[in-house]
Amino acid sequence: MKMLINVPETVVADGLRGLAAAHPELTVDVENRLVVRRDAPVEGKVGLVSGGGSGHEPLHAGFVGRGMLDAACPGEVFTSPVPDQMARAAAAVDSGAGVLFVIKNYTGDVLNFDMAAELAEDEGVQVAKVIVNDDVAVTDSLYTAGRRGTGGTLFVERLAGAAAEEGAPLDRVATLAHRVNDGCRSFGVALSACSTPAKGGPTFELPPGQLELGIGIHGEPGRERRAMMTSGEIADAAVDAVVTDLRPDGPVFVLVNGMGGTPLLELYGFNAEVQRALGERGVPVVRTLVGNYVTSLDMAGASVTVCRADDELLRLWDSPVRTAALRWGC
Amino acid sequence: MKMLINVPETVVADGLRGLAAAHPELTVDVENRLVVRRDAPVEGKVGLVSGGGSGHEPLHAGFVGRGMLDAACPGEVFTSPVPDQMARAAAAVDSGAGVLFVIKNYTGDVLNFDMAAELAEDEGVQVAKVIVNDDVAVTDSLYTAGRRGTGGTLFVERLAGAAAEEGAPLDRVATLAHRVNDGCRSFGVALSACSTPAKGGPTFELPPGQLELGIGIHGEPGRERRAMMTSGEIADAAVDAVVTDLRPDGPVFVLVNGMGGTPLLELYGFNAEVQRALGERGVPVVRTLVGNYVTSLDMAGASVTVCRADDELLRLWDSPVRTAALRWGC
Amino acid sequence: MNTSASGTPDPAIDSAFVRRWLSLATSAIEHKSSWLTELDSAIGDADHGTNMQRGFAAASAAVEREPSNTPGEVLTHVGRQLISSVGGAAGPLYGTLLRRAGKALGDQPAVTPEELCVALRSGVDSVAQLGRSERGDKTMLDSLYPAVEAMEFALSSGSGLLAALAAARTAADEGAAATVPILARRGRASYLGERSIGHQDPGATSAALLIAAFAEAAEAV
Amino acid sequence: MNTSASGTPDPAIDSAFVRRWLSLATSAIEHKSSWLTELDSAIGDADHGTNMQRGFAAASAAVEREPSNTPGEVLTHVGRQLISSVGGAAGPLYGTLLRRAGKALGDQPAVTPEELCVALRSGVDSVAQLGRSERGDKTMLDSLYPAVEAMEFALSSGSGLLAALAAARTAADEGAAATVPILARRGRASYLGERSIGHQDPGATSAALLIAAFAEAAEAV
Ligand SMILES: Nc1ncnc2c1ncn2[C@@H]1O[C@H](COP(=O)(O)OP(=O)(O)O)[C@@H](O)[C@H]1O
Ligand SMILES: Nc1ncnc2c1ncn2[C@@H]1O[C@H](COP(=O)(O)OP(=O)(O)O)[C@@H](O)[C@H]1O
Ligand SMILES: [Mg+2]
Ligand SMILES: [Mg+2]
Ligand SMILES: [Mg+2]
Ligand SMILES: [Mg+2]
Repeated sequence: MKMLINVPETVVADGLRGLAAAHPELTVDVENRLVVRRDAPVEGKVGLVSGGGSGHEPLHAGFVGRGMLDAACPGEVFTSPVPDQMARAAAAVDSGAGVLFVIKNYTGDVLNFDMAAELAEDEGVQVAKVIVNDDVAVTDSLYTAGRRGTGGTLFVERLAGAAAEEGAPLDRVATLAHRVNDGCRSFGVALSACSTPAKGGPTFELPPGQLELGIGIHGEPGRERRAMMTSGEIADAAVDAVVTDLRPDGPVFVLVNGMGGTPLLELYGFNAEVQRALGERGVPVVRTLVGNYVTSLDMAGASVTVCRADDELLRLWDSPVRTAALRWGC
Repeated sequence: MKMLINVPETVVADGLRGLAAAHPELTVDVENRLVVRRDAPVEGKVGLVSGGGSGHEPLHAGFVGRGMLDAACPGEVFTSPVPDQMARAAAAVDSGAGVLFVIKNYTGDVLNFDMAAELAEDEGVQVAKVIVNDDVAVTDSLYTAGRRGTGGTLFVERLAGAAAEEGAPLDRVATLAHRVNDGCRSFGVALSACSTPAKGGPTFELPPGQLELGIGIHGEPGRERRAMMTSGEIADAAVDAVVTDLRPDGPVFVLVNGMGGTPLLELYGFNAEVQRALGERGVPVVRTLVGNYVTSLDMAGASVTVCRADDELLRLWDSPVRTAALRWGC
Repeated sequence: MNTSASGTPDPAIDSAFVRRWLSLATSAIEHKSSWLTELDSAIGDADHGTNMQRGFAAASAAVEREPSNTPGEVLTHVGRQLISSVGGAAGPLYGTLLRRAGKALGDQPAVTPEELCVALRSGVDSVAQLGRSERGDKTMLDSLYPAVEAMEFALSSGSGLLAALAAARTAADEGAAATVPILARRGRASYLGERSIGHQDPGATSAALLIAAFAEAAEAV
Repeated sequence: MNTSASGTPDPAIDSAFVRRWLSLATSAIEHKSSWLTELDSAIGDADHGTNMQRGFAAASAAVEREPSNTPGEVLTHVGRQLISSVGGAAGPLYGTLLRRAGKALGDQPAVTPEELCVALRSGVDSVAQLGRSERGDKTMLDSLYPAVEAMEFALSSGSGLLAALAAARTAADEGAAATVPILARRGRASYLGERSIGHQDPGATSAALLIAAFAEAAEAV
C-alpha cells in the first residue's frame, strides 16, 4: 500500500509539524504531542481536552479552537495517547475553572484518561470526564467493552465546547456533555479496509462485492459482512439502526461522515438517501453536516450520526466556532 | 470497485440532492444542474460563475456563497457541463453588473463556456472570462491543449469573488482574476488512479511501488512514472517544478491539496515537507490551506499550488467567505 | 437518380435519410459506448462513450418529438441537441459540425450527394476552426477529413452516393486506426506527451462510427 | 540456594535478574512485533506489536540510564515507562501490572521465588481489576493467570525458580493458544462478537512472551 509519508515511525510527528505550519492560531508541541489553542488558558473558562489515536483526522486536533476543544492529545495511529500527554494538556488549558476530558469509549482511551485524571488532580486541576459511546453497532453489555465512541464525539466536543465558551461552569459543561452523548447514536459501514502505516497494508480483507456493516473507526471488521448494497439501502440500514435505538421524538442534528476514502460526491449522494430515510421515519432534521470528520485513514465508507437537538443545543451549535475543520460565525 | 452510490447514471443528481439538503443557503436546481447563492442576484454585484465536470468536489459547488462564486454548473463526472447550464447560471446571478466566467483550461470547458457566453450575451448579460491554467506539468505550447486548470482555480474564485463582494466592477474583477491566475502554479502526484462510476474501475493501472508525477484531475496518467518516493522527495519535486516556473519574489499563498483518497494525516505530513521545501528555496508563505479542495474522486495523491500574494490579495483572502467548503469571518 | 455499381439505386437525401442516419448512429454509439470509454481511459478521462451515448439518445428523442421536414433542419436539430447534452470537448465539436452542415444544406426537402458532401466538409472545417486543430493532431479530424476527401474524390470520379459513402467509411476507419502511432497535440491526450503514442483516439473512432452510419443509411432503404 | 532438576543453580532474584528479564523481553517483543500486530489486525486495530515494541524500547533505555538497585525499583520503573510510552489498552494494563508487582517486592536487594510469585499475582490481579476483566474474556489474563498459578503450584510442590518459571512459561503459552476458540468479551475484539472466535488474542500472546523472558532470565546466568 503506497502512502504519502516519509517513514511509518514519523507519521504522527510529521502531521503535527504540518498542522503547525498551516495553523498559526494553534500551539503545537510536536515532541510532547499536544495541540493547544494559542490563547489558552482562557480566563475563567472551563478547558476541554480530548485525544485518542491518530488516523481519525480532523478529529481531534482539527477541532481545537474557539467554541470547541482547548487541547487535543494525538496518540500513535489508532493507539490511545498516554496519560502524560493528557495531564500536560490539562495543566496547559486550566484557568482554574477546571477541565473536562472528552473520552471515546475504548478500553485504552478510558484507562489512559483515568490515569491522567489522577495525575492532573494531584496537580490541583479539577477534572470532569465524559465518555462518548454512540455506536449502536456494538451492544453495551457485560459481554463487550461497551458501545464505541465515534461520530457523536463531534457533537459532544462542539456543544460542550460552545457552553464552555459562554462561561458555563464545569458541572454544567459536564452535564451538558453527558446529555449530548445520551442523545447521540451512530452506525458505520465500510466498503474497504484501511491501511495503517505500521502494517503497510489493509487491516482486513474485504472481497469485491462485499461490504461491512457496523464498523468502528480503527480498521476493525464490522459486525456483519453482506453483499454490496446501494447507497439507498445502506442509508436505510444505518438510519434504521440509529433511529430504532435512539427513538428521537423531536428535531435532530445529522452528521453524514466519510471514513476518509469515499469521494465527497458520493458522500453528498449518500446524504440525500439518509435524509430521505429520516424523512420517511418522521425525523425532522435541523442541521446537517456532510464531510470527512471522524475518519479511519483511507477507509472507504461512511457513518451516520443522529443527535437530538433542542433550542438550547441549536443555539450552542450555531454559536461561533473557529477550528481547523469546523468554522462559522467568526 | 465498490462505490457508495445507487447507480452510475444518478451520481451527479444524487450528489446535488444531498448538497441541497445540507445547505439551505444554496438554491440547487437538480434538473438543470445549477447551484446558486440563495440571495442571487446580489444588487450591484458582479456575478461569478464557474463549473466543470463533477468528481472534483468540493470544487465548484462547495465554493458557492458570499465572497466566492455566485453559481456553479456541475457537469457529468469529469465532463464539462453544457452551455445551457452556464447561460442559465449567468441569467440567474446577473444583477446588471455583469458576470465573470471562471473556466479551467480544458478544451471541453473552454468550448462550452465560449458558447454559453454567446448565449448569455444574446440575452443582454455582459460576460467576461478568465481561463485558469496553473498546472506546470503540461507545457503551454503549440503541441498541447495548454496548461490545465487545477488548484489555482480556488485562488481565482476566492480572490475574484472577494473583490466582487466588495463591489468591484466587472473589468476590475476580471483583471484581478487574470492577475491571480498569472501568479498561480500547481503540480500534482498520484499514488493511485481514481475509479469513475461509469467505468466502474481504475482509469489506469499504477503498479505497486510506482507513482505518477504531473497528473491532472481527470484520472489521466501523469507526465512521468517513477519508483515510489517519500513525502519529502515528492514535496521537493513538486515545489521545484512550481517555483522554477513561477519564480516568486515575494510572499505566497500555498494550497496543499488532497486528490480525495489520501488521509488528512498524510496530507498534513506532506504539508510539513512542502513548507520545508519552500523555506529552503527562500519562499515566504503567508497563508496555507491543507485539505481536499480540488479532488479527483478517490485518487490517492496530492497537489501543491503556490499563488503570489500581495497586500491587496492578502486583504481579499482574509475577508469574509461563506461557502460549504471554505468559510471564515462570518 | 444515380445507381451504385452493385445496382442498388441511391436513396434520396431527404429528412428520412437523415433520420435513418441518426437512428443507425445512435445504436452504433450505444453498442460501442464501453469501447469508446475504454479508449478514452487510456489517453483521456474515460467518458467519451457515455458522453456520446447520452448525446445521441437525447438527439434521437428530440428529433422524434419534432417534425423537421428537411435534411438540413434535422441535422441542425441534432447538432443543437448534442451541444445541449454531451458536454466535454466532443459536444461542442460534433454539435457545431452538424449544425454547420445542416445550415449548409439550406431548406431544400432533398439534396444531391454533392451538396451533402460540401455541407459535411464545411462542418468538418468548422471543427478544425473551433478546436484550433488540424489533421495529424490525433483527433476526430483524422477520420473526418479522410472521409470527406474520399467522398469528394468518389463523387468527382462519377460514383454515386452509395459508393461515395462506402469510400468515406473505409477512409474514416483507416484514419481512426492511423491515429495509433500519432503523438497527440490537441485535447486531453496532448497532456500525456509521448505517452499518448500507441493508443487509438476515441474521437476519431466515434467519428468513424458516425460516417459508417451514413453509409449504412444509404444502403438500408 | 535452590537447585533445579538439571543441576543448574537458581539465580538470585535481584536487580540484575530483572534487568536481564527486561533485555530478553525487549528483544523478544522486537522480534515478534509484526506477528503481534498481525494478530491484532485480525481482531483489533493492528497496533499491538508497535505499541509493545515502542514501550519496551523506551523502558530499556530508561532503565539503562537510571541506577535502580532493587528488583522492585526496576520493575516499578519499567511499569511507569510503559504507562508513559505504550498507550492503548496494553500500556496502562502492563504498566500497572509491573508497577504493582514492583511495589509488592518492596525495597529488598533480592527476593525469594515465592516473593516474586506473590508480586506477580498481585500485579495480574490489578490488571483484572483495572480492566474489569476475568479469565476467559480472551485477554492477556488468559495467559497471565495460568502462568502465575503454574508458578505457585510448582513452588508449593518444592520446585525452585528455574523449574517454576519453566512451568509458568508452558502454562502461558498454552493459555495464549487456548484463546483461539474463545469469544472475546473485553477490549476491542469484543466488538466483533462471534467473529472474534478463531483468532489468538494478541495481548495473551505478548504476555506469554514476557513470561517466557522470565524463564530465560533465570536460565541465562
Ligand atoms: N481541439 C480539438 N479538435 C478536434 N477534436 C478534438 C479536440 N479536442 C478533443 N477532440 C476530440 O474529442 C475527443 C474527446 O472527447 P470527450 O472524451 O467526449 O471529451 P473530453 O476530452 O472533454 O473528455 C478526443 O478523442 C478528440 O478526438
Ligand atoms: N479489559 C481488558 N482486560 C485485560 N486485557 C485487556 C483488556 N482490554 C484489552 N486487553 C488486552 O489488550 C490487548 C490489546 O492491546 P493493544 O492492541 O496494545 O491495545 P488497543 O486495543 O487499545 O489497541 C488485547 O489483545 C487484550 O489482551
Ligand atoms: Mg490501539
Ligand atoms: Mg471529459
Ligand atoms: Mg473524455
Ligand atoms: Mg490494538
